[in-house]
Amino acid sequence: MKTYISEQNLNTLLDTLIAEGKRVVAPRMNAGTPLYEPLASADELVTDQLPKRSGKEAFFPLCEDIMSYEKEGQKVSITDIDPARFPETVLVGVRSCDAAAIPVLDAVFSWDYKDEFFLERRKKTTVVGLACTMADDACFCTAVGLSPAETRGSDLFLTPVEGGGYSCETCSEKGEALVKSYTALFAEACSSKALPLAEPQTEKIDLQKVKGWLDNHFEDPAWDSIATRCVGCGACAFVCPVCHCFDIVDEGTEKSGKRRKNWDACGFWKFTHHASGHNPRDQQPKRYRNRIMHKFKYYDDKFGETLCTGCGRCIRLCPVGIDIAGIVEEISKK
Amino acid sequence: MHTEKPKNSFEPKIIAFVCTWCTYAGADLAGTSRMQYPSNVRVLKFPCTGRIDPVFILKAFQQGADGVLVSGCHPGDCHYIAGNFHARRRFAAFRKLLEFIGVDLNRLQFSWVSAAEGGKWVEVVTDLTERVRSMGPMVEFKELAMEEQWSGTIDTPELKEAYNQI
Amino acid sequence: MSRIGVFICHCGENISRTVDVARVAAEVGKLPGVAFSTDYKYMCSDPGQTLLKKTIQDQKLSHVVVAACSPRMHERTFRKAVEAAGLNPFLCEMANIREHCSWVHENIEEATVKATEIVGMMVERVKKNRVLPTITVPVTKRSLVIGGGIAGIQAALDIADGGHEVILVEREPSIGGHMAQLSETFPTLDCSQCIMTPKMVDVANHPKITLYTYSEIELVEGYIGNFQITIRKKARSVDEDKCTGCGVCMTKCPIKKIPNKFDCNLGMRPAIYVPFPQAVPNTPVIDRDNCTKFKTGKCGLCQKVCGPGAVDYEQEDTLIVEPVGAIVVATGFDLYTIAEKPKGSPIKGYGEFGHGKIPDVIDGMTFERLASASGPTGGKILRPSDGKEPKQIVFIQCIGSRAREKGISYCSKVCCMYTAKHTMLYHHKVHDGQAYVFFMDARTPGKSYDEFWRRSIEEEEAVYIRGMVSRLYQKGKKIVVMGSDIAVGVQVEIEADMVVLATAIQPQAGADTLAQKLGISYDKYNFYSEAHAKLRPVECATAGIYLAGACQGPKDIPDTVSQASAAAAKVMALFSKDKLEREPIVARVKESACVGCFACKKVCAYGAIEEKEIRDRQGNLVKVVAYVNPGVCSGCGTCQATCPSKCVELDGYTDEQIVAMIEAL
Amino acid sequence: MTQPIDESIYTAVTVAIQAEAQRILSEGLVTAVVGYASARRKGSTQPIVITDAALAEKLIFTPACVNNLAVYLTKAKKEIPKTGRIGIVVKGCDLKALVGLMGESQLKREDLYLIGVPCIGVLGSIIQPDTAFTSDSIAPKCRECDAHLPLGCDFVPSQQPITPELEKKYAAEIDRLEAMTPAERWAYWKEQFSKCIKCYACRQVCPFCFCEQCLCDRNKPQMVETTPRPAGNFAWHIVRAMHLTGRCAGCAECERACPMDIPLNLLNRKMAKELKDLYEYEAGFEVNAKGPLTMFTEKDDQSFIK
Repeated sequence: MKTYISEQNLNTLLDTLIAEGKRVVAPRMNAGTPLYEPLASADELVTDQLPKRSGKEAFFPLCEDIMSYEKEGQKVSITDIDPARFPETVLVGVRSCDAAAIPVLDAVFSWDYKDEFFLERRKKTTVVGLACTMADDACFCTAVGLSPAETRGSDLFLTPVEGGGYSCETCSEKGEALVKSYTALFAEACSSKALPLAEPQTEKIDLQKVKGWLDNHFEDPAWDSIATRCVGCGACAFVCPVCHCFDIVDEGTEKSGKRRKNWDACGFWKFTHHASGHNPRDQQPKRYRNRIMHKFKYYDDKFGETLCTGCGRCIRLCPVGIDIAGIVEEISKK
Repeated sequence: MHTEKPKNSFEPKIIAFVCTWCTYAGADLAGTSRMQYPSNVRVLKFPCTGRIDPVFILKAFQQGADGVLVSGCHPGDCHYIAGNFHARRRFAAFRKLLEFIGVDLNRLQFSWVSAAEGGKWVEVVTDLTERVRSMGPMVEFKELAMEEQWSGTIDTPELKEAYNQI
Repeated sequence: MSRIGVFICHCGENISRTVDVARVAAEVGKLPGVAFSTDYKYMCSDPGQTLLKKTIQDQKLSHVVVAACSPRMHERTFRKAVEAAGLNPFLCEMANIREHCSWVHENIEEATVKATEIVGMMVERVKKNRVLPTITVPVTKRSLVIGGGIAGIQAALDIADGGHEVILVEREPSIGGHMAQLSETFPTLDCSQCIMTPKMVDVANHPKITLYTYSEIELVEGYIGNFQITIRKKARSVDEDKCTGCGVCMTKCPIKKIPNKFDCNLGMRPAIYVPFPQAVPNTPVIDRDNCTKFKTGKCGLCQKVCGPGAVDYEQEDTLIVEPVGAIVVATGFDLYTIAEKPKGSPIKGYGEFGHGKIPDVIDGMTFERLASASGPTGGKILRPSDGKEPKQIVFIQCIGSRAREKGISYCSKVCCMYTAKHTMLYHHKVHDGQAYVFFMDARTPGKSYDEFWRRSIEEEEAVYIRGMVSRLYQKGKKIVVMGSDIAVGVQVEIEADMVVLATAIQPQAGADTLAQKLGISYDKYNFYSEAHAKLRPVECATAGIYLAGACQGPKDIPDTVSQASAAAAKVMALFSKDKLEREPIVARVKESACVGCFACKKVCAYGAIEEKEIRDRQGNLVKVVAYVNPGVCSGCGTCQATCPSKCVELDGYTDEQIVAMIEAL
Repeated sequence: MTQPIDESIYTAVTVAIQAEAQRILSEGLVTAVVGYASARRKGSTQPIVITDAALAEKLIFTPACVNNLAVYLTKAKKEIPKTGRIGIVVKGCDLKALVGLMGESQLKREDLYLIGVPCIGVLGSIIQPDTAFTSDSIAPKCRECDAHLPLGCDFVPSQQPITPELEKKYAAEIDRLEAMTPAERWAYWKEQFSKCIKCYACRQVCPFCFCEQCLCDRNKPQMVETTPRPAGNFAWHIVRAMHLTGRCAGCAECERACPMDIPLNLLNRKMAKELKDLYEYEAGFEVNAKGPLTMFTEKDDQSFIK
């Protein structure tokens, strides 16, 4: 069912949700940087810039407590986190590439182990997607089989239309429920034409061919030339909408502390560093190879799709100009 | 004799990093001379101010110190020849950094207190304690310790309560 | 989990009067890891220590905290007790709840809370304490003495008389140093050579002393108790074993007119020579720069006349390695070169006083040679220019010394006294002569010193003029000295026959190079630095190296001899044990994490940090890392605070221990 | 007002770099040359390691050549061949890092062949590499550059860099922050650090962060919280700035690499300014046996010690 919401009504919707105590997370500017963050009011909403981090942290926080401990004498007591405390959230203005990442993460966190933290947050979040009207030469969603109008992952999907406002498409029960609750703010039908969508310039990549090459080239001299320049930071993984590795650390004092889960990145030297001192991925190209392998082979092996939505963030933000789209494209031509 | 302090009045937590040869001995002298000073200070003994890492000062603030004192031998008196000279440069730089980050330097004191200066120890500790008391608690680091990135925040009344207590 | 025992001491009532010790014991008993806590009247008493030892065994304690007085008071006591009970002493810590708590607070509640926190802090600390074995370092009971002047000679004789071997190294062909050049010595006017030469002979004959003259220190490796010294024995061109010291070579040498440095260039010597007749060893050396044989290949006369066949033109420098356990540095002084500004030195020189240009302007040491009975004039005071006796002589003090604008701010200490002595020697030898002294003030502290100075004025008729010389120039055969007498406030002009400048004492040239080899520090004038100006004036900061004489600062002979004997006593104290035992509070490098930036080495005041190569099994160099020599490290921990990755750690004060204490607060 | 900056000399510089790299590789003077090559996106560049003289023509220099390649020569990045002498393309600011690394025993001059770049500046950001080079897009560090022509290199193309006078942004920003109250400064940094995700791009691109084991990765004890919470973020950035004090020569790679736009170089510049005021020390001009925090004089300022 397609409906319409004006910009003003969208703002009213968001302000109403905020007033009702819901957490509204949407692109806003934080000290000059566009990021998905909770809005204090709808005025903060920014729709003309792609946030520098993806929306994944609404479900998979940068860092979260998973338990706390206290010690007294020879006793240790542990307190679990109550997931009921997770706030109801509406994630608004999520670009297609970021929204499409959400089902990809769902698969991982509800696979052999059901991650109650992720799943509870996921359950409590409604995703309002946004069709993408701008692209640069780092964008490559179309190359990995998605599009600027991809509705996957969204509960409600907004497409900007001529003359302002958005045409709305409900994609799930959650989306429908949202529209129903605030039905007065939505017009029944949308007559305006959608604004022209973004047109990423990257050609479609034959991902099966890429996987085929990766299947047989764990050892290959190409890895050196691809990744010698990698300096081993975690920027690519942390801005990625689908990277989902995490580390668990205990922080606190002898008397009390917290066990925390936070993002990790396979580019880090410490990622596979064993307690023994041995590191199976002892050189940066081996670590970068894992990034490509995981995205275009291992994930596919397990879940039948690619662990990349073509948002292009890692290309834009890599300090040393590593270009994953270019690398995959080259592999596909081998 | 025991004057009652008003209830709930703020008692600052002062951490002192001192060298064992001069300032620790100076504090011992204050004790053997039965001088009196506020009980807020907790002393950590180091062989030399040269051993004191700026990170310890940071850690002290993070762990809830409202004021930090670093004290060692007067220049030329270092038991280890030059440890205090190295410390002097290190802290000259570090305090500028903390100031630039937004730490009020009135909470961070550097002193030379020799083994003979029990009186000076009392004076330094008393002054710092009273100064910090009048400034109120060091809320900045305490707030930080309780804050989460927005995505990891859990809304619990207990946490809010604790946060407001700072 | 650890099983920590906490013992709270009442110290009679010293602690318990203001600290509720029972409450403290109860509170800390709840801390994680604490297995036992109690309070007791006197922990340091015998029953207290017995309680401690018994509880360690009964409760199988892993760590101990004694909350009592300052660790500066009783840490040793309790660590010994803990050791007696079978625990490593470094698993015991003291919490200071007396000096830092009960004695300085009156409010019982406040003091009790504070005491609880102090003990809690030490409980967290002790959990992170590690077993530390006492460090033992073997001691090689031989010592090296560098410099064969009076300081080196005295130190060498004292150590050798104490029964230990001494290696004495002297740069010149003979020992004796500056003292051998002096005529008489203040304040008793003993003949210097009369008291010096017997000591030189003692050195040569001492069974425990190995003497290397005409030799220099090439390389110093190792550390206290275990130094390896490489000595360069320069080619003497005369075989010391064969030479009988008959002196025929010197009389036959056709080159005779080489200025003798020992006589301040006033006398002449041949190309094969001993610097002075009483030289030890009495073995000549060939001055290869001036010898015809070495310059042209012709001559060879000395070899022909040498009965024992000791002259050897082929001789080369040899390197000798000597293991020693201690080093005494006694390299002495040199006089300020006043003629011009030395290159690269902050010192500005005294070109205006004509030294080096006007032949009859001489320095104090030259005057000593003129006055010496064994000197070039046979003890007659004669002008270098024409050999006539000077009837008017002017002495000027503080040349270089105490002249900040000229680059030296210190007092050379001996000049006032030796100038007074010079006026006396002059008066004894030139009865009708008149001595004038320009001085700023007379510094004469020392036994019988002031009396000596006054005698030069009152009995020996020297005229002292308080003031400095402004100008000095040659006028015919006279030297006109213009100055001011500030006591009277008049300008003074003296037509002198000779001028003697009391020039400043400076360290020997190359003192800095030697210091770098030894790894000892020196001040901006290159005087060697003692470890503590008052309490450790004989030791260097670098363990196992001691100082004697003017290399540390200007000194007269009695002070020099005292310091030399003190240094010898220090060496013998070190040699009194077979092994050196040290508290194991030293730094250690985690080599796997070290990247070899050597920031630690840069800040180490003790030179305890070395560069160490790490090689793989094939012998390929993997990296160069820092290594802390536990024998040298003094445990200040400056290296650890400096190391960016904290891969050098000070045992006993590790980051873990300190952070645990901070986190306990 | 935005003014275009004339970057035309870079064409000739590129040609000269290519020729020199070709020569030193083919003559066997070096085993590899670290430089810049163009990449897929329009105007983009990447660091490249060339070992074959025939590939020297890949080397370029443009305003998008932002990286400080010195990072590839430090021990932390072990992938660069360590056998024999290595050629490296350096801007003046990069050279300062190399000089610092030599002073810290990480590199030896004789192991390097330095190809200096006569530099008029580079872009402040290469998120969109196809950006016109103007007084707006030029990197802030280039506005206060004092090393347009790197000194002491083995080879420098003969082109003379002519640079426009531009306002010094760091100095102005430091002044602005210094004029604030401590609480205002705290609020400023709190907002900035709230963006930090602990990706450690700042650390990994820094030529001076060559520790094998970063203090901030340690957990026995945990000196700095590793999690990207506000407390840990503050501690990390304070420790990072302190560890670079007296060493950082201002290549500003930390700031450029930060995906969250945190003005990290501001901290480094502030500390550099303080050390200049306190000890008349400026990093990167000569190979020093000791840095300002590994030496002292007896007369050092102690007005802050009471």
